[in-house]
This record gives sequence, C-alpha cells and structure tokens, in this order.
Amino acid sequence: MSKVAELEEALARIADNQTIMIGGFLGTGTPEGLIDGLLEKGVKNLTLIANDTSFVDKGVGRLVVSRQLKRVMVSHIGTNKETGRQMNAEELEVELVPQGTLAERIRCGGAGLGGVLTPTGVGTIVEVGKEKITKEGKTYLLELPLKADIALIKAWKADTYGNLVYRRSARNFNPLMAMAAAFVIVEAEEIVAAGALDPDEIMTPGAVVDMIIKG
Amino acid sequence: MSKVAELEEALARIADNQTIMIGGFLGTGTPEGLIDGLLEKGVKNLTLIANDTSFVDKGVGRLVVSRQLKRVMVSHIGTNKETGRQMNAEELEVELVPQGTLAERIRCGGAGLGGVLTPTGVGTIVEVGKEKITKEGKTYLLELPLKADIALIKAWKADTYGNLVYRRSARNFNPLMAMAAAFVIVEAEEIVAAGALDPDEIMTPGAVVDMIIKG
Amino acid sequence: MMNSREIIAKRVAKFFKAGDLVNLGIGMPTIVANYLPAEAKVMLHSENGFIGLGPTPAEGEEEKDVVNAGAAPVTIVPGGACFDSAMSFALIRGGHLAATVLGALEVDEKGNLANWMVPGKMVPGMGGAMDLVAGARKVIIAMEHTTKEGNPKILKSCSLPLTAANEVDYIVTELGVMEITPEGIALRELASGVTLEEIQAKTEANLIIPDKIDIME
Amino acid sequence: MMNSREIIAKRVAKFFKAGDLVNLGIGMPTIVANYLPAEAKVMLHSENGFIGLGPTPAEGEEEKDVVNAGAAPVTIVPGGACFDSAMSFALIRGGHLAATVLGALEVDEKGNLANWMVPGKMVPGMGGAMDLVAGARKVIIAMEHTTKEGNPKILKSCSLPLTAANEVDYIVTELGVMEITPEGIALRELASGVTLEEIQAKTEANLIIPDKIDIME
Repeated sequence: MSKVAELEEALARIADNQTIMIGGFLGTGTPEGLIDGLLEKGVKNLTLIANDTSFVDKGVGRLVVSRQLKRVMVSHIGTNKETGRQMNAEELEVELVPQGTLAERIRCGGAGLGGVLTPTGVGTIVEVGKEKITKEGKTYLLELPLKADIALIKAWKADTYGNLVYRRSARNFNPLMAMAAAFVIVEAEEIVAAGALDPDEIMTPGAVVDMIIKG
Repeated sequence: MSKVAELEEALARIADNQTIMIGGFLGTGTPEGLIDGLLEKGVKNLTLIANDTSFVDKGVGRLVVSRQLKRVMVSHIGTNKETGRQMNAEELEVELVPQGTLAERIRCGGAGLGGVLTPTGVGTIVEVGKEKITKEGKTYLLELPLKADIALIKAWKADTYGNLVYRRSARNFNPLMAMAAAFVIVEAEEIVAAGALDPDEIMTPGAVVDMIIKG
Repeated sequence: MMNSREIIAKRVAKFFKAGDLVNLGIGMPTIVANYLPAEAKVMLHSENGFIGLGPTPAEGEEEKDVVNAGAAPVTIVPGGACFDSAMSFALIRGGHLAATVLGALEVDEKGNLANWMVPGKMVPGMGGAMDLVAGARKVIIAMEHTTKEGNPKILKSCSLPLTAANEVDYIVTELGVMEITPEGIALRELASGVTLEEIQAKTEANLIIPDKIDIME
Repeated sequence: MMNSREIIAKRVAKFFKAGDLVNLGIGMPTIVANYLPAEAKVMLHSENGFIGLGPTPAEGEEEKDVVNAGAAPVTIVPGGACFDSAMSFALIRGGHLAATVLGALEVDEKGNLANWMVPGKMVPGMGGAMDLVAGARKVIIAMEHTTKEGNPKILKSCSLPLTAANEVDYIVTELGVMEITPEGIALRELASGVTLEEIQAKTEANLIIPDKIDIME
C-alpha cells in the first residue's frame, strides 16, 4: 500500500478557494516542488496558513507574487515586500498571528482540541474580538483551532507508508500541519521502504499522510 | 557543565508533601532506581501524577503499597488492587483523569498554557465542576494545567547536558512531565557525552533537565 | 465451531479497509487482530505510544520496552512508529483513527456507552477509553449480547456512569450487528440460526427491523 | 573603542549564568552572542526550532537546513537539540527560557513594550516576539537610548501598539542599565562619562535614582 505518487496526482487534489497549510520557516522546510506545481497549475483564491510569507523568490512567497492567494494567516510578513504592498492595496487579506499561538492553533486542529488558553497577546491588539479567561489571577486568550483542506509538507526522508523524518530547522511547522489537514501531501528528499526507518526516529506517523512525491 | 549526579543527591531534592510526576505506563518507562530510593528514604504524603498506579510490585505501584502517597491523579488504577482498597478505605485520595486529558493537562503545565478545551468527558461524571464551552456547536470541557515540584523521568539514553532519547513504548508521559516540573531528575540506562546524540534524535532537550543518574 | 468471542471478532474485522488506523481495546476487542487478513493492511494503534501493534513475540524475544496498553509483550510491524502520550491522544482525539473497538457493560439506543465503572464495586478508571470513544471516527462495541446472568446489556438508557454520550456507531454481538441511528438501534445483520424474536427478547431497547437484514458472517 | 551596539551587547551578556537558556532577537541582540564567554555555558534558543545556536559556518560549510530565525546559515553546537514549532514555543511560553533579549521601538515605565509595528508604516508582524516577551523568565531590552533623531524611546507610556504589557524587566542602552520596578524605572548602572542629567534628559520617563549606582561595564 504505497502512497508514493506523481506531482500531477498531488496537484489534482488542489483546487481554487481551498485552505492550504504549507510548512516552512522563511522557506526552510518548504516543499518547493509542490510550490512549482501550484504556480504552474495556477489555482486561485487560496487561503494560506504558514509561519510567514518568506521571500519574493522563495517558498510560499512565490505564491504571493503570483497573486494566487486571497488570504494569509501568518506570524510575519516583513521579509516579503509584496505581501505588505498587496495588504496596503487591499488586494490580500493578512491576519497576523503570534508564532507560538499559530503553532498551538494548528496543533489544536490536528489534536481534536476545541481551543487553548495562552497568555500571549494579552494587552495587545491581538486580543481584540477574543474571549478572555482568567485563571488563578492570570489572564489568557482563548485561541481557536485551525484546520485545512490540504497540507503541503516537506520531509527529509519518507517511507512508502508515509512515516516522516525532518532535518534540523526544516522541521518547524511541518509535523503540526501534517496532523491538521483533510489531505496531506508530502514532498520528500528521499523515499525508503516501509520498515527502513527506526520507529523511534519517525517524527510524523504515516497514518496521517495521504500522498508522497519525490522532491 | 555535567548534570550527572549520584542517587543520594537526587533524593535530597525530594521531600514530604511534594507533588511528583513519574513517567511510565503500567511500569514501562518508569525510573525504578529512583522509586527504590523513594522507598528507602520514606518520604511521605506525596501527591503522585502518573498515567496509572501500575502493579503492586512494579513502578509507582510500590509507592502505593508503601503508603507514601496522600493523593494520586491517574487515568487507571485497575491493575493495582491496593490502590482500590486504600481508596475505598479513604486512606488515599484518587482523582481519575482521562488519559488524553491527563497528557494535555501536563503538556499545558509545561508549555505555559492556561488550559485546553477537550471533547473528552462531556456528558460523563468527568465534567462535574468543570467549565463547559461550546464552539461551533460542539461542547468542550476546559481542562486546567498540571505542574509538579519534581518530575522523575526514565530515559534510554541521556547526554551529560540532559538531552534525552526514549525507547519504544517507554516514552509515554516522560517527555511531557520533563517539561512540567520545577526540578527534573532523569534516570538513564546509558549516559553519553554532550554532542554524542544527533540533534534530531533528541526527544527532550537538556535545557529542561536538572539532574541525571545512571539507572 | 467458533465460540461467541471468535464470531464477534471475525465480524468486527470486516469493518476495516486498507490503510485504516484502528485501536482495539483490551480484552475481547484484542482478538479482532487475529481476523485481520494481512492484505487488509490495517494498522493498529496502541494508546501507550505507537502505531503498528504486531503479534506476541516468540518466547525469549520479548523486549522490555515493547509492550501493549495491557503491559503484555508485543512486536512492532514494519512501518510502525513510536510517540509520546500527547501525540498518541492527538491521533485519537483528532479523528485520525478510522475506528475504535471496545467492550461494554451497557450501551443504549442513544449511542451512550458505559464501560468504565460500577459504583461501589469496580472503579478501575477510564484509562484512554473516554478519549477513544469521543475521538475515533467510528465507535464499534464488541461484546456478548447479554450478561453472564442473561440480562440485556443493550438498553433503552444506560444506568451506569457513562464513558461517553452519543458516540457509539455499531454494536457487534454473537447474535447480530446493530447500528445506532438517530431513530434508534437498527438491526443490520442477524447471526445464522438466530430469530428476530430471540435477539429482541435479549435486547431491552426496541430494535428497528428494516426490510433487508443480512446474515452475519 | 567599542561602538554603542557593542557596549550594549557586552553588558547584556553579563546577565547570564551557566546553564541559562536564552533567546536573542534578530538585530542588535544577536551581537550579544559574541560577548558570551565559552565558559559561561549559556545555551541559545533559536525559535525556528532548536537549542544550541552556534556561530556562522565557514564559507562552503553551510547546510541548507541549519539556519537561524532570520534564515541566515548558522551551526548547532554539541549538546544542541532540534524540535518542531509547538515545542519551540512550549519552551518559550512555559518559562524554560532564563531570558529573552529584544530590541524596542518604545518601552515605558510600566514595563510595556512596543517593537512590532508602526501603524500605516511598518507592519512586519510579531513573529515570535509576543510569545518571547510573555513567556521568558526575564525580558531584557537591548537598544540605543534614543531614536536616530534623538527622541526618547523610554517613555511614560508607549504610543505604538504593544508587543506585551507589563513584561519588561531590564533595559540596557549605551548610557546605562535600568530595571523596571513596581514604582517605575530604576537606574542601576551608568556608563562611564555619562551624567545623571544626561541620561534623564534623554529619557521621557522619570528615572528613579537610588543611592548606589554602579558603573556600567
């Protein structure tokens, strides 16, 4: 039961107006082959959930430049001038989320949790419109889960069942997003047989992965 | 800056009336050498947070038999008859917590989160006394963080800085508890030099570990 | 001839398709593993921290750190993966399990389940059961149809403390296969040689009898 | 002679003791690493997913997956460990960082910090800053005492959108070291050659001047 597929099969799962999570931190740990495919396919009006909008010529930043996004939920846009320009021109909706809150919201989505209380953002504009809950004298914001139609994940190694190993700082949001989407597509640098990875080195269990392409 | 110490130094940190988290699942992944030490030292009135009370002759189950516990917060006591007997005789307070909720509450304690919304336990006696929050038509219980004075952790390998690797099903609650206690003591089967473990195989970063003994 | 437990386990195994991730509770549900054909490629989740629960190892080949949620020695199949308890229950609660199979003390027509305590008698704790029932995409109860004394376990309304409310999808017993629907408990399959009168007599809840009922195999 | 940035970085480095886990923000705080003596055994946390942030690799020895939170190639020191973003921020929020060092646009006498946006002008996003300031056990602001135009940045009350409220513990500038106390901003150290009049003139908030003020080194 191998989940290894061709790029075209992966792209067939991605359509206009979907919400897509894409792994990576300023492009490190982003599946660039799948981004190439999205650019070529030209899907539009996507909602992107990612750590940041990377750079104009790298990772998800290229999808900003190609104007395929309707909305982004990220923690940082400062490295991609085009994101700020489109935001100010009201061509792109930008929701800025503190990075740790973004990680927890995605984790909640994947873990069946209805939300989480975080101290981050209390007393700032991040709290606007959110429920505040005080416990033992400390005030928290109730932050809600995030889920996606599709997650695009970059792995260092994958086995054919979809078990994944990430490398160094390329791990970042990838394991969280692999849990939080209805359909999970992985781009792996190396694909090995099921059983070739030690069960303890696996960072994402294959059970949550739907499709693997070689990247 | 090695954190390796003798059992006596570890036991010196443990006192009557403390709240102690101890890793393990029916004894697998429990630091038996530290339990031996607790039995010998005879500290009393401990509050134990663990997955279960194991068996009468294994893991934390031995602390039930030796009557060193005032209170336990666990998901299961069925494998240790002495726990049930002491509970019915009102000699031991037992708070039963669903296993996934226990894991999340400990994780919240270690992650600086004020609580988490879980669907588990809604409509059961677990919901008694808890705040219920409904989001998008689904009802959740607000479960609050757990922290401890001491965590006793069992690792397969540790480096001298305290970076830890667990093996197979002995991982269980250990990585969560290592984040949630004021003082973290590790019993490791093997101790290696800092730098001998690959940064990607480490499951608990040494920064949260205070002391390591050879087990 | 198969006994009741084997009949139930064999039928439950047919619920699964290739790629499904399934958690089998302690006790009778564990036997289901014996009836999963290798080609089914069902992966078993062990709540103590791994996917890929395999058969009991040969004597002398046990590993102390490879045990199931009942502390019995097991193996991990190729493609298996280990994780901590937070991840184990993230998989459970997050809907990543196609199904969980559990025993029951009582089930009722609203899909309520009681299987974790008898006040004043048996209080083992819920372990992972409450999360499994709340989180798995399909909850299948595998149990003998009545108590040892012959009393119904499929009730109009559970009397014991619940494990979860409104979460059960199917009940498989040695007498038949039932589905919990918004209207009540519908009989889907009847074991060979069992009459409608017999299964209803052993069931407190009123069974909905559709036009078509398959033979349970 | 050291420039302002070097003077500030050198002083901030003295806050740390062996075993401390510290996060240094992008920009000036990064320079602090150059002043941490090897024997200090301070471990640096990189919010993009590891502990053990080390120096820039030699040319040609960069690894594509080993970068800091600013996407620049770095190394991982012996004893370092990698993890995902949830764990990275669990460490931050959970109080496992002895300190975070960040720059600021404005700080005020209540310990409020503004360093992530200027409405209508600069909206880069907060990245990990809000979590760092809310979660680290000690929040140290490392910045030049005034803006390039000479205007105070240490204010009675921040005017820009906050990064966090009431979280700042220390401010280190080229003129001195200040501590946020419940009574206001107390001057702890003064740089050599700087007068009390000068530092107060460049500070909008009223500085509390204790009997004993050390020389900043």
